[in-house]
Amino acid sequence: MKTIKTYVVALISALLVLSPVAYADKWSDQFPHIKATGDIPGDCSYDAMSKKNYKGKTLKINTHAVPVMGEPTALHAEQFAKLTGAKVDVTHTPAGDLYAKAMVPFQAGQAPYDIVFGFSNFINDWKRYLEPVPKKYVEMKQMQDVTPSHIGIASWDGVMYQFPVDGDRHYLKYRKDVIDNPEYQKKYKADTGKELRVPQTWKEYGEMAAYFNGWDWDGDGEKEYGSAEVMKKDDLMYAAFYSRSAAYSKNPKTPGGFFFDLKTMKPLINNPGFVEALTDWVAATKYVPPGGINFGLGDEIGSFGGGQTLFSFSWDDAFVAAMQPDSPINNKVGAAQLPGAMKVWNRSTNSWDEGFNQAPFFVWGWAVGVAKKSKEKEMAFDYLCFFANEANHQADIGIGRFGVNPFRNDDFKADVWTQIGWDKDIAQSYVDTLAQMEDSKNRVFPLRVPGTFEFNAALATAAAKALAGQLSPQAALDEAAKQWEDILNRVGKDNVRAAYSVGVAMEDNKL
Amino acid sequence: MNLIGENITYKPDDQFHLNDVSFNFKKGNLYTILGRTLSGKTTFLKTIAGLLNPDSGNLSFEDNDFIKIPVWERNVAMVYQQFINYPHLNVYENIIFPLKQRKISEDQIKKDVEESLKTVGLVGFENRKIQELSGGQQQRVALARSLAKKAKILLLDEPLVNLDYKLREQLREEFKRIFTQGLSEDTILIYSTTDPQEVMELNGEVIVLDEGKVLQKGPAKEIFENPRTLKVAEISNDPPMNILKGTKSSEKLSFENILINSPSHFKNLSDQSYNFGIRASEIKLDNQGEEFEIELAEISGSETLLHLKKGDSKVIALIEEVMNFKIHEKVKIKFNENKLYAFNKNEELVSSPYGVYNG
Amino acid sequence: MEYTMAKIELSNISHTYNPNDNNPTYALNPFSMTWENGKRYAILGPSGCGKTTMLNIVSGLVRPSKGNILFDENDVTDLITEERNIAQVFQFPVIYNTMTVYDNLAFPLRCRNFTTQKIEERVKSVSDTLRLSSFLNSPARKLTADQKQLISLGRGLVREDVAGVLMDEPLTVIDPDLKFRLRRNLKEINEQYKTTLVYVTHDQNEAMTFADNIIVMDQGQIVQVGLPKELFEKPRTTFVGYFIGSPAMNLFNSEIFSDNSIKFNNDTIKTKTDLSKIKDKNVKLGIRSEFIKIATDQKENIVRVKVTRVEDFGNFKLITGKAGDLEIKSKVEREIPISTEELKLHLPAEKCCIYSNEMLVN
Amino acid sequence: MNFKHKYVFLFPGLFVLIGILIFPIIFTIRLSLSGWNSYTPEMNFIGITNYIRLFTDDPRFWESFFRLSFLSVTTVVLQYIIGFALALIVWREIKFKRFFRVIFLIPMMTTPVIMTVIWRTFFHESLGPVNDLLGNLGVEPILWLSDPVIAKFTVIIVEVWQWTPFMFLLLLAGLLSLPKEPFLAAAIDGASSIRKFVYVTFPLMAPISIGAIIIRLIEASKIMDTVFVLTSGGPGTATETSSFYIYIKGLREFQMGYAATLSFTYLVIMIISLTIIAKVLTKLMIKE
Repeated sequence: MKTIKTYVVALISALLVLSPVAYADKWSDQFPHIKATGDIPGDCSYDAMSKKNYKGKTLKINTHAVPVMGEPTALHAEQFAKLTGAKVDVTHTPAGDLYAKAMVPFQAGQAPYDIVFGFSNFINDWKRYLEPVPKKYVEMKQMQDVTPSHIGIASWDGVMYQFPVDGDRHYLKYRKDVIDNPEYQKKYKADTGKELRVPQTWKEYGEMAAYFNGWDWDGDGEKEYGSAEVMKKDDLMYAAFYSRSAAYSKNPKTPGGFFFDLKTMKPLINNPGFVEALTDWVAATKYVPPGGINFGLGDEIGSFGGGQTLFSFSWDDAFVAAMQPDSPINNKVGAAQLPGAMKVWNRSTNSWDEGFNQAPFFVWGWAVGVAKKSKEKEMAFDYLCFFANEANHQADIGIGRFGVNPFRNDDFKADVWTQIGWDKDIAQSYVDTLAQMEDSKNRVFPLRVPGTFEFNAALATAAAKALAGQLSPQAALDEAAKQWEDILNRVGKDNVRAAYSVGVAMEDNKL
Repeated sequence: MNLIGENITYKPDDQFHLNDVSFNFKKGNLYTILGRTLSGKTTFLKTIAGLLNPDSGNLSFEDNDFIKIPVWERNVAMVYQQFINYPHLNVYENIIFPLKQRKISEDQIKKDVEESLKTVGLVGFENRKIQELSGGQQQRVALARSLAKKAKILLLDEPLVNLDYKLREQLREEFKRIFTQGLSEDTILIYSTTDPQEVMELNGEVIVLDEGKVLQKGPAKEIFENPRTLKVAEISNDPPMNILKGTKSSEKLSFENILINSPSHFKNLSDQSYNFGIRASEIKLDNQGEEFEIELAEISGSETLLHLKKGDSKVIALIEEVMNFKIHEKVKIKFNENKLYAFNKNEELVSSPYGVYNG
Repeated sequence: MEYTMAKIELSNISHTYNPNDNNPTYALNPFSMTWENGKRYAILGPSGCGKTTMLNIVSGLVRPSKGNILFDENDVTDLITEERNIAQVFQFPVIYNTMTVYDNLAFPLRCRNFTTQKIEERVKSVSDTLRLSSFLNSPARKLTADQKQLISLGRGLVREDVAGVLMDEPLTVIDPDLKFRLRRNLKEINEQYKTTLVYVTHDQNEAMTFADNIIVMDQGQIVQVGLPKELFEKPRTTFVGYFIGSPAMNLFNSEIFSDNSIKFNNDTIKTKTDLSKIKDKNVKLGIRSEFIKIATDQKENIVRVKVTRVEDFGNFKLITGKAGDLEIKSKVEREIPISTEELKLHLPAEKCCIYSNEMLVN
Repeated sequence: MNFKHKYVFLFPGLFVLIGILIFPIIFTIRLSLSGWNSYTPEMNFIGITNYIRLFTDDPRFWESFFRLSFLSVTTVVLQYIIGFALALIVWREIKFKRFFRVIFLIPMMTTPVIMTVIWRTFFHESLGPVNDLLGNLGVEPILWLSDPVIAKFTVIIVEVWQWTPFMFLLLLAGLLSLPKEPFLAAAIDGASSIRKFVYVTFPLMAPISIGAIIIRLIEASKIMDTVFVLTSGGPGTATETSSFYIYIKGLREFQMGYAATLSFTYLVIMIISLTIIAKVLTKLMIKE
């Protein structure tokens, strides 16, 4: 009997799997968002949600402003409301206020929102106020596809506090039409004696950016520039700095911390590796567009996505935006891992280790959790699960402005991207880049310790001063390091160490 | 049952506004407070009204300690220098305003208002807006409101001072009529002024106030005829009494190169120096008289005030007529020696044409 | 010192705020007048009588609807204030707060680019007259109100070319004690500088004390121009009789009895007025209470009255009596004892004014 | 009367005063003595630790304060000069007076944050119209927002644009309330327009001017949204002001206790310096 039953289930399942068109018709008619794929069966599919009844209940969500993450939140809220009968209130908050907006009521013991959006590095401060993701969801098929690094980012010491909805990393974007252009390759070789290729190191990146800075190399009548980066203080600039520093400072030979030496808790950010990165960066101010020193992420996306620069590096958003059909540089961009360096600082020997080194930076990204004090936890998790279901996820990752980026193994398949109009080789280079980062054993994870904000803000302020020419790179980083010491003393070294060790364990491939 | 003040002193910032003031005011009487600007008149009235608390002294009314009774329970009405009315209300509403807060029947209110309007001569003006009234009429409305209130103590603080002279003339006459006819036997009326003519015309009991101190008390006529000190003589006359330093010797009075016969009422005075006082109205133009130079001829009402100078002495002569004089013109004048006053070195009255007052 | 003062002529001036109406209402009825060089004029009247309009016409702030203004035969009707060589003193003292007294007085000359030496000379002269010499270096704002008002005046006087100094109730804000000083100053200045001074006020005391010539106005009309004594003794209209003097003139309704006498209650009063040409028999007799005395040995012009009130004003006594329906007031010396209930009062013929239709019969 | 009565009347006012004014200040002081932050969210008592940190180890606050002084004084002075000039123009009997008044008031009616966003777009170095226009004239792009010196002046430009109308309105109201006589007197004295301004208009306007300047200084010292939107305090810390810095410490880094310390210290400094400024202005403009 049991066998028969299994067969029947298998048969029905097969029928379901084999007849997506029928399903797609039913749900994608109602919800054009998933027109490309239709509903994809799963625990939190449209079909599954339509069977829930949350009539008379209200779900309150605090999310980011429209569009980045704010737009998909609202869109999925509307869909969720239609399917379940729930009432969903979505509040939009600027990025800078997301932390405080949740934290203030948290600390006061209130939960005005059932669901709070934020960034994954809030986890250390927020985790005590968040409900761990229930086992039911953690074990769901949908979740099993999430890459281990993103499971790690959403968890703390093995407990998942944030529901994965986004995957974030920094990588290099370049103008394929320039770098792969034989004429420019010839010209570049003639002028500099070097190869024009996807930059392997930050030095190459800088040379090419400087070479292609300030002239009209795409023939559109406007000047183009070398690189677009986030240099605006208190925006996300410290993430850009860590990206530029990783290759110089993340030495696989010296485990036990990138930001601090886990043993002594001495800040490392003013060691020669970081100083070298900052020196590169100060030089970069010469090949960014006018005003580039004040670019936030939005400016960076607009600048590179608008065809203004040769290079850019940071989150996926800029790449996805550049690849959208309406983009002026659609299918003219390439993706690659962040450049490396020909030397890396060894803090044990106190000297440079020569040789090529590369280290991807798994910068934090969007994260979302359910408040412990929420009275609608089940509905809240259902919503998040629905938000990230296969159909929604696939539709979302193709829309640059949504800010939803790959974090599932399935996402790393080229046809996911060719389906939405990408050139095959671009799609391939993109998924390869992402996959390589997942496979790398020399990675940097974001700082997730008590006082993260203060550490990052201190570093950003110091780096900004260096970029603005107010301080030399060494002096700026010395100042930051001193502030880090102060913060450590205020927060307590042991507290920071305890938290930092969780991240270091990931970096050292022990989790 | 009287309004009695004992040793009232009010001394904010160490400056006397009232200095040891005592009085005993009886019902049905009119009291005038005469004093120059800043002499403490307003402070005096405010203390009675309860708007100020004295630093020391007692105030009682109908055998109650008045100081313990807050202003709104004192049953006092006050009319101020400024014509204080409620500008958004008409005449009728202005007058019934204080009555509304009391539990009085509509009919009674109507009667009271009519009566007070009749008293102040504003019948027919009930529906006028305050802005449509002249200054004199506005002040009458203020008075009518005080009257309608039927307060047991009615205070008037220089009520005519802000009116122009024709209106002042009219209203002064009317006030007098009101005070003699329109007031109940229960009321104490206290009127403050700087103008000696008003004091004389109202003819009540007078308190002369200067720098917060009571200089003299008594009926108006008495104050006028026998000012006990030189200061009172100045305050109680308009223009102020002329004071001339001089000496008496052997039945002659001499001052500033002028020699006149000593009047009979001076016969008991010893020969020595005095401050002689003479009213401006007792100096007459006379071709036989002494020559003085005119500093200015002021015309006030129907009078001409001659400001005269001879050497260091300055006198004012009052001529009951309008006359034209030029500055620096020379005129001859004569003093009516029978109306001379003599004050000793302490500025106390030692001889008066009316016999020294010894009250 | 040379002065180029001007005679001010107002010729057929009238002013209305609605000139296009068929029946314009006049703020100022048509009149002509000449202000002589160096005299003092007061424009006196109750508020709203048109006196400020008249002043503004002279200063150039208001252009008259009709007529011309001439300064020394020159028509200035169309000139603005600045071009008229007029100085004006306002109700509130206007001084330049940031300047010293000296700089205040020098200001009009500096604006006209006079030499330092000339300025010094003129300021010295004026400040001597105004008794401001000892304050020349003090900040003007620290002076008393009357001194400030003198500065305003002084700024007019330093200019030798001023046709006249116009003053609009300049003593309103001055302390009573200081008013006396300022009045004297004004008179002295006039005598020394021979500047034409025009003074607007509603206060008859001020006008009479200040001016040689008083222009009494009522409802846009000039009712009388004359010396204070004339206004007092021979008011041209019953309004002037009422307005000038305190108490107001006694006015009685009477009938013409003969060519020079009238019937007053039951008595006959002789006058010095020729009454033969008056058609309306109903006239008014006006006489000042100052001129009515208790009869002693007079035979004529005696009126018997019943004394209703005797008021002691200190300087004088005011007797109010009734002769039939007529109330009569007499100002007498304080010392005269009034014992009887009936009095005989004497009305001197030369002081009796006869008014027909409220106008004095000459 | 018994004067104890009057205190009864004072109670409601006192109560409101304590509620709306005193209580928040006391709370701020208490908070400033605590270490409240994201990892120890509690009102613990740590004495004057925060104050020691501020006075010995926070040059950034003091830099931001001096920067703020420079920005606010400069903007207010410019606002005053321009506002006064505009008010004088409109005050005169000119044609289309009403029209100009409305025109001058437009910036005040806009939403500051939105306008700042528009200004940021305007001044965008490579994409904004200002540099585009200048480029057409052959001028190299000016680094409006990314040069540490120029950025300060960009902030000043935006602030001046936004708030001059307010100054204009205050000063115009002042001008309209002036008595006519002093101007007439000056005209009679033969004063030129410049003399009239120096000796009549300006002295008469002094009290109003001081009021307007102080009001604007208080407002300008809170300058925050313009900086926030326009430059986020950058480049580097070149345009960071006190309030923006306090905002960063409090709501970005969540150091509530320390931010309270900054706030309270800032409040004290502002009260002292504004009092001094008011005194000095009074001395300079109204000679006593």
